[in-house]
Amino acid sequence: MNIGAPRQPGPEPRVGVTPEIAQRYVEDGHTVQVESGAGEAAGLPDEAFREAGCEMVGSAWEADVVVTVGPPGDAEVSRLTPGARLLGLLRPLEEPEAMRRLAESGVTAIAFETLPRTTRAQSMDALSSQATLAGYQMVLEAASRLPRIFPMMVTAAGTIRPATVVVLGCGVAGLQAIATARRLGAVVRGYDVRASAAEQVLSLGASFIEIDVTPQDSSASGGYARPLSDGDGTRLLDGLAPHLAAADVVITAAAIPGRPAPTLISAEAVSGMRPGSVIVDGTAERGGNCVLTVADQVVRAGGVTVVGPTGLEARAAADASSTFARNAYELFSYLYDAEIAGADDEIRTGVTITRGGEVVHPEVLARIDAAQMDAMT
Amino acid sequence: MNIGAPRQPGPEPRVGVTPEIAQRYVEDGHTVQVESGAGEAAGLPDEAFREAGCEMVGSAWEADVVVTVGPPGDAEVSRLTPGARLLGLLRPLEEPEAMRRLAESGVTAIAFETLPRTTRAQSMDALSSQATLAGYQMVLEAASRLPRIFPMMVTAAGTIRPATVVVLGCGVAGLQAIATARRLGAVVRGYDVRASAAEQVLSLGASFIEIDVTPQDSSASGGYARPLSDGDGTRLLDGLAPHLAAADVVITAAAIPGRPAPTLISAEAVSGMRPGSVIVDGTAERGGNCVLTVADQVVRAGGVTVVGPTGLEARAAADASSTFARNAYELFSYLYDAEIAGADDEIRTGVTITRGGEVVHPEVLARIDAAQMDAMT
Amino acid sequence: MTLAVGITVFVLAAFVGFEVITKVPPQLHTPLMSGSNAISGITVIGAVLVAGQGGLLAGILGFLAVTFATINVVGGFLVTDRMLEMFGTRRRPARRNPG
Amino acid sequence: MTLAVGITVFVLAAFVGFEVITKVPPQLHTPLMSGSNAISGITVIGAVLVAGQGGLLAGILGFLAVTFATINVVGGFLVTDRMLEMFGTRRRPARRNPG
Amino acid sequence: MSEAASTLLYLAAAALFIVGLRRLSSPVTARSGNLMGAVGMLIAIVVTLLRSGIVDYTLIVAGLLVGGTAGTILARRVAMTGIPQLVAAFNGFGGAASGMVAAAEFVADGSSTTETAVTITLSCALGLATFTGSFVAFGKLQGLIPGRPLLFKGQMVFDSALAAAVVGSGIWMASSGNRSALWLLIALAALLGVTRTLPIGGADMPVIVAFLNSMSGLAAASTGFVIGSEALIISGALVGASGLVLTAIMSRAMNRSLANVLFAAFGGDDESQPEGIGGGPVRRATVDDAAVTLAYARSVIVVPGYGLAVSQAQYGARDLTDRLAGRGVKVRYAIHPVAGRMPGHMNVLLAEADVPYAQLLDLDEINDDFPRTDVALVVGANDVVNPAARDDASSPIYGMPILDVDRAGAVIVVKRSLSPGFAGIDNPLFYRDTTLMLFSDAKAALESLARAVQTA
Amino acid sequence: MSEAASTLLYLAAAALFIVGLRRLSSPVTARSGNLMGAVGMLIAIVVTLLRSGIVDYTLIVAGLLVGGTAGTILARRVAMTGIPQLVAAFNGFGGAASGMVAAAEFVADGSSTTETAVTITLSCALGLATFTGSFVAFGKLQGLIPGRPLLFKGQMVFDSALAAAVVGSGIWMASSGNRSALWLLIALAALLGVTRTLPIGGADMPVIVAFLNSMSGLAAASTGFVIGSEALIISGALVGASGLVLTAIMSRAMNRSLANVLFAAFGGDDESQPEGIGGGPVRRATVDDAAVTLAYARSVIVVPGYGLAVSQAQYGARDLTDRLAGRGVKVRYAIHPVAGRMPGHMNVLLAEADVPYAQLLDLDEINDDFPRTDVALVVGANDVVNPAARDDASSPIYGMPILDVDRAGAVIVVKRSLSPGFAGIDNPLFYRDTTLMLFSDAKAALESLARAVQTA
Ligand SMILES: NC(=O)c1ccc[n+]([C@@H]2O[C@H](COP(=O)([O-])OP(=O)(O)OC[C@H]3O[C@@H](n4cnc5c(N)ncnc54)[C@H](OP(=O)(O)O)[C@@H]3O)[C@@H](O)[C@H]2O)c1
Ligand SMILES: NC(=O)c1ccc[n+]([C@@H]2O[C@H](COP(=O)([O-])OP(=O)(O)OC[C@H]3O[C@@H](n4cnc5c(N)ncnc54)[C@H](OP(=O)(O)O)[C@@H]3O)[C@@H](O)[C@H]2O)c1
Ligand SMILES: NC(=O)c1ccc[n+]([C@@H]2O[C@H](COP(=O)([O-])OP(=O)(O)OC[C@H]3O[C@@H](n4cnc5c(N)ncnc54)[C@H](O)[C@@H]3O)[C@@H](O)[C@H]2O)c1
Ligand SMILES: NC(=O)c1ccc[n+]([C@@H]2O[C@H](COP(=O)([O-])OP(=O)(O)OC[C@H]3O[C@@H](n4cnc5c(N)ncnc54)[C@H](O)[C@@H]3O)[C@@H](O)[C@H]2O)c1
Repeated sequence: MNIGAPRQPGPEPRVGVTPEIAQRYVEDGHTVQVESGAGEAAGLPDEAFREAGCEMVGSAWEADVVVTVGPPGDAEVSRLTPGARLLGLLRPLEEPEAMRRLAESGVTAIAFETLPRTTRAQSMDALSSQATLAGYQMVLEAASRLPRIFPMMVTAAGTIRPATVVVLGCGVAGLQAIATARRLGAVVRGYDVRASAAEQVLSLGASFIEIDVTPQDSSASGGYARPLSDGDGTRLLDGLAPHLAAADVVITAAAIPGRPAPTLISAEAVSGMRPGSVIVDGTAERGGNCVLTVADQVVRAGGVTVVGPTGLEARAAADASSTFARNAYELFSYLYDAEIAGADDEIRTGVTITRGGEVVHPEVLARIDAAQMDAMT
Repeated sequence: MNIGAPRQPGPEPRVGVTPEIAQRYVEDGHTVQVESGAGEAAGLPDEAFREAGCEMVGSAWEADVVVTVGPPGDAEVSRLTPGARLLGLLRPLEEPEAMRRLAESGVTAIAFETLPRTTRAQSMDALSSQATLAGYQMVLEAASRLPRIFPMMVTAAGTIRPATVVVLGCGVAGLQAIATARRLGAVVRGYDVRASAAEQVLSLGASFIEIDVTPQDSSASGGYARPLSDGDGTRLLDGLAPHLAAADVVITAAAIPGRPAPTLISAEAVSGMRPGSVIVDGTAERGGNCVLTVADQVVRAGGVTVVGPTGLEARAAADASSTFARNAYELFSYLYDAEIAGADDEIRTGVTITRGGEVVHPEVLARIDAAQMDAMT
Repeated sequence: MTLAVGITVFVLAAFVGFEVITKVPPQLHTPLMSGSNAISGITVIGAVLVAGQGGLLAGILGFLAVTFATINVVGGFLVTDRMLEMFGTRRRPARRNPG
Repeated sequence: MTLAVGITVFVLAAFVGFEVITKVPPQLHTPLMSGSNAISGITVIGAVLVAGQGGLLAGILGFLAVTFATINVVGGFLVTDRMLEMFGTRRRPARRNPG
Repeated sequence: MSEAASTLLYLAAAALFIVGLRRLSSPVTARSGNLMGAVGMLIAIVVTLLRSGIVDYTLIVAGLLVGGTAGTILARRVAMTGIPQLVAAFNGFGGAASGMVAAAEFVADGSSTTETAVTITLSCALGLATFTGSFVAFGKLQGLIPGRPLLFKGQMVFDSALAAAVVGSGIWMASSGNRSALWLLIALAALLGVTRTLPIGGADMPVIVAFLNSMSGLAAASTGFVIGSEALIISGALVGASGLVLTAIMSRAMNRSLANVLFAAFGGDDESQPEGIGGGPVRRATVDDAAVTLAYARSVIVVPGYGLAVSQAQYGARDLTDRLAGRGVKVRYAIHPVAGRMPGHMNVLLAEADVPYAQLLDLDEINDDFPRTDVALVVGANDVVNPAARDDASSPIYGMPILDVDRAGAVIVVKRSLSPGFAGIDNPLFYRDTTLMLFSDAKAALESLARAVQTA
Repeated sequence: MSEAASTLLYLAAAALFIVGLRRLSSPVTARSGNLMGAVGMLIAIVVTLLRSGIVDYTLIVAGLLVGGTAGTILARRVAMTGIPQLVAAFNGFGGAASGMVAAAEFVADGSSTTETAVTITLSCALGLATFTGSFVAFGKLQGLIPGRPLLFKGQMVFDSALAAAVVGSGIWMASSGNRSALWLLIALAALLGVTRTLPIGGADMPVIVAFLNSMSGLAAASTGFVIGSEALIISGALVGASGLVLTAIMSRAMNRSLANVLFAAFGGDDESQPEGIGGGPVRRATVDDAAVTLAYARSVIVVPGYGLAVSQAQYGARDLTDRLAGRGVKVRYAIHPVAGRMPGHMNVLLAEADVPYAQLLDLDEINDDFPRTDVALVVGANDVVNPAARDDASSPIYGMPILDVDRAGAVIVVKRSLSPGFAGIDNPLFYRDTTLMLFSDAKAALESLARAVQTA
């Protein structure tokens, strides 16, 4: 097949195929078309692609299989060939309408976001690989903004106490943030609604904040969390407040797939925090875990700095591209093999959003229906 | 005495007295005047100073003892009372002319830069305390700019190899950079001309780059390095180049007091580096260890990013202020006690630049003379 | 030898036996057992005395006893040695490895 | 008791003595020395026999021997106990300390 | 030879036994220790042959030749795997010999004093019970008799009655001097040896053989009293006592008490073997077993998993591998891409303990090395070493790459139980022949292993 | 009492001695071990008193009363610091008693057989040499005799001649049965005891006392042969052998061989004590000494310095403190602001080894705790614990705040030599009475300490 790696629209520096991975496609008997300059921002010059056996083209959106990172804009969708496969982080649950349009243009859309979180599927799990990098970057962001340093230091000019970092939402990103902050020497506490998160937080040498709320079956649902009831939500906010007041840095990464990020930090909680402290909200794109978060802006509330950086995973563009490309390769190969074998399984049904001109993913369909109901009433 | 902590001119966020230290001055029987808003940028509201027993004033430059962080501008100098003492990082060797002007205005200028580097004097050593913070910040700067992450990670999406960090100049800042980069998981190599630096680098778990240049008596001179001969300089450049080519991050902090920073990275060496790699030059203010460095600008050379951030120590303004204030307190108290005892010692002669209307520090005097010679010829 | 002296000797030897084996690594359990088993074949000297003193029934018993005890002694030491030999080839002198 | 048996007993007891002391921590060197010193006062039983058998010179020697040996025995055990007592108060039961 | 000289030479032999035994308990000196024992034995035999009182050498020489030849052949021929049963058999012969000497003494002289009566009874009873018991053990080890505990209802009562009957026949023999009493005594003791050994499980046989060894030593000592031989008393007491200590050490190594081993089949077995979903039997290792396996390996690969993180065992791991490396063992860590619960989980931990990067290898780099590796040490990992992912197409994790630890010479798995990992599926690795399970918290296990490796 | 009964009771006493001795070698059981020894002794004495053959109890009772009272008073009254010399004195009395018993036997019966002659000679020689040797040791320990080696030219020859003369007078005594020979023998042996002990240095006295103890045991055993008492033979052999082992252990703890201790004053002393700039003598510790000091402390403060960083000993430090904490010792780290070579150097290292922040205290927080701390363990630090900075106004670092480790109950300093630190000045701490110097690379030292603490 002909695999295409287009240059991403917007500020996205990542690319869906790296020279290393391109070589594997080629070894598997495919051809790879890379849009000229697609890898530049990730430190991958055209030269490297060419050496790996890729064809450098003016536009790669016309290929049989298009590996994109983020969702394509309208302009890009129009360049896709009907019958082509589009692989990427397509935001199917957030933008079900866009999926309908993809279906209409006859494209088979394959989204990483709806991959089941099984052991077998981990090598294809781009959410995890990118979240890992985001978690690391959140800590760098916080450390750069904090007017203090993270580690404890006993020096001739006095003792600098270690910074206290609170991490809310200990999924992949949160756990990596915990690990990174610990490495830098901070005292770290983590919180998550999932019961199994406690052990995971402890396994990184951090402590866990115990708050007595029982989420609605939150460990289930393919490894993703579920929302809390209203009462529990308030209790959670209240329970977290004293921990936030004692923190120098708060990093949030609590999310529920396909829904706005749960609110974990109220304006009052922020005003109770120490002057100089920093909140890095990793969920700004989904509305933020902190009510004051504004995506990509620095908000100052009292002495507290609240930032909601987006595109965190893209900062380490080289590593982000190489891990993403590897995930895409694994997913593509898996589906390709399954297709040849005529097999249909959990993974394939999970990731396939549109096929044969139709939206086929039940959850996306449900969202489209819900949106239509909303529009009608 | 009346101690004054003025608001700093320019973008300087640090302040020379913190509430904690103000309390000590007060306990010692002094009064402390703090300029309103002086601590704001370091997260120290006026309220906190007031609680610590300070008098909040509109201008603190008129006090008996003025604790400044950086050198005062002309406007500030004119506000100083004759006979007053001015304590701070005054850049006496870099700006001997300014010292002459301070002497003329009858101010006793006391500079941290010329403090002898003895064990006894360490609690007063503001260069060290600030360099420590700068070393930490250099690593954060590099990590944020690198399109890769520092630690090794074996993940389902491939193995991310650890970043290689080379630190040139392993004084206080360089050593702290080594420690911080190691904490983040990088593979770190250090280089310094001082022979004793090798053991120090190893003591932090990093490896040392051996290059056969013998600096002119470089361990002597009160703990500071001396320049290299020309031949050695070139040999050094050549010797470092292969190590730079293998690095993802280069952090430089090589300095010789009162002189421009030695050149350690040539343009060719930069062009030999990997695309995507980052050079953080901590000596931009003194001309930089890398020839491409431009202070406070991001220079891209090939795929390499060269940054020369200034004011690094000021980034952790809270910790920087508290350690600086502690150093200043220790120095002031030491001099005050010595004055009462009528004693004159190494520390006192070391730091006193001007006294009784004269420049008294021999090295500064020598520079003034040299400048006048230059001007005459 | 009086009984009291015999008991004295027995008790002292038992003390030695208790003390002599302190902390045996598990891989030596079998060889050690086998080796001490061979020593328990010391009864061969009693058997020799019995077999040598004449008399039919005693003679038969003595002959059997000598035979049995000798199997125990000879076989025991040999098989122990075989075990330890095998063990010796697996063990190399410990050398220091930096880092 | 024949000499040979005496030697047997001596050798076995010596083996026990060699084996019984394995690895003594240094703080027990003095108490152990003092305790075993008290045991060497066992010669008191010989002294008692000598002192009790009559005769002038033997009597004097015997009396002295009993006195000396008793000093060794009584003083030895008591002083050892004093040492160990002091040691005991310093030692508390080990308890687990988290972290 | 004078009485005194022979006594002293016997003493020299005994001294050689003592020193030999002591040397046998350390790997470095063991072989010379065995040799010293053999030399001691030679001295003892030669001295005996030279003693006055021997009227006829024929039977002696015949016995020595037959026994020596048989012993040599048996010891040479046996396969390595057959050694435990051979030791059991040898031991049985020794016990029988002691009993026979005592019996012959009775036949020749009768039981003159109470003392003689008691010691002859003891010798015969201990000797014959050892004889039959050892051969039951032999049968179990050789697979001739089923390894599982064989017992019948009321056996405890039966055995007690049997023991009482042995004592009774001893009293009868002493009081009457009747030979029939002797034969009865012998028969009953032999029967007791059988009934007391059959109920003991095959896995416990090594402990039982050690115990029977101790008994044959006591039989020899008792025979020493019968024939008035200090050499026998000393050597017998030595073997009796050291054998008992060894028995205790061995049962402790199995986490059992001696009483538990001897009577386990009767009382409730308080030790519950953890059962996996698959339910098969597993080979359970003690820390000492595992330590020796590691310490004497040429190369070891450590596979860390989530359990290592949970118990924060990274420092213990590093300590262990440092010490192994110090012994000259080649040590590496194999990092599986999804080990732990977040990407890079193992890296974070091992970096914390400053395990050198050079020792960390990822799956692709190390997987081919397992067949050339002596021991794979799996610490709190489960799914990532599950061969089902490779071999069993019906497994939900089929197709996931795994670390091929099962291809290493031996596998030691440290985890707390047989419960499954994240994927919730059973792991056939645990039930393999080459796998030793060390059930323990990872941190505790690694710390004890590090200590044990030091002294192994 | 029958002969057999008394023999068995003596055996019981000997068994109590054996078990008692064994228990004495572990801190936990030592006190009960001593008690067992005392009970054994009581049994032996009572059995002896009840034996036939005693015609007159007057002298016996008198001796027991006088000796018992004297022993009790001495043992009660002595100050703790006087115990070593008291033990030496007791030992001397024991040796003398053995010699006297043998002498009395000679006086009463003469030397009937070669055997008796040899054993009487041995008893007298060993007993009297022990007597005088012990009192010389007493004098040295008590400070009555100078502690330094006292010897004259040609002493080695003189001593050898003396020893030969002892043997000669023994032969004379045996052949002639002449009492004068006995007195000569005794006099010569007593003299030999003095001349062999005087040349040994005061610091080696504990080893010598242990050696003399072993000799008094042998004297008792030899007396046992003289009077035909198994109890004496067993107990004497026991003490003789265990005393010898103990002597060897003690000299090993001092890094010396026994021969080196005994003859060091004659040969060249091959052991060169490192000399500081100050040149004073230092107290040098072995790892075992240090480990015991730490293991039995209530509270320990670790002071890390640049040397810890240089040798990368942070993991060893943590391992050691973890194990100490596991034994219930309160452990903290005192971080001096300028320890190491860059601000926060120690923090970086200790964080790397994951030492809990709660255990790290800075100078201001911990300095007042040193007087309440049993042991301060200084690892590769020097300037930051130099009391000259506090006490000596002429010191270049005068006025720098230091960690007051010298105020702790004991200080253990781990460094490679007495060479100075960064500031280049000597450190009076090293020469203090309460300071033990453990000369070693920090990493090696901490790792061995961690191991040793485990078994202490
Ligand atoms: N790496 C990632 O990014 C990621 C993310 C999410 C999920 N996962 C999944 O997690 C799994 C990782 O595999 P794995 O082999 O590392 O772990 P695993 O399969 O979950 O097995 C861990 C084992 O550790 C044992 N354990 C737990 N606590 C222990 C303790 N204190 N001491 C000793 N053992 C302990 C448990 O057995 P006992 O209870 O018997 O002790 C368990 O069987 C994979 O299935 C992977 O897909 C990975
Ligand atoms: N913290 C800072 O910012 C900074 C910066 C520059 C200078 N300084 C100065 O550095 C000094 C720090 O004091 P400190 O007490 O930490 O260090 P120090 O006074 O320099 O003493 C360190 C000691 O460690 C020993 N050592 C070196 N390597 C060792 C090894 N492998 N194993 C065991 N011991 C070893 C050395 O003795 P041996 O050779 O006998 O082993 C030395 O005496 C102060 O004088 C301070 O002023 C500090
Ligand atoms: N293949 C796999 O097995 C696999 C791969 C990656 C992640 N996972 C697991 O999936 C889970 C989620 O990972 P993720 O990073 O994608 O999660 P995510 O980005 O969807 O959510 C981040 C975290 O937010 C938490 N959260 C949701 N609501 C919250 C609230 N109100 N308060 C606090 N926390 C809240 C969630 O529990 C989750 O841990 C984790 O258990 C992770 O280990 C499994
Ligand atoms: N009180 C004290 O004792 C004390 C306090 C702080 C620092 N120090 C010591 O002072 C020394 C310098 O510390 P600093 O941070 O102020 O130094 P600095 O900022 O003056 O210089 C930084 C480093 O650059 C190095 N350098 C100079 N020319 C070089 C070249 N051509 N190539 C490579 N490296 C070169 C110097 O050797 C020095 O280590 C260090 O030894 C430090 O440990 C001592």
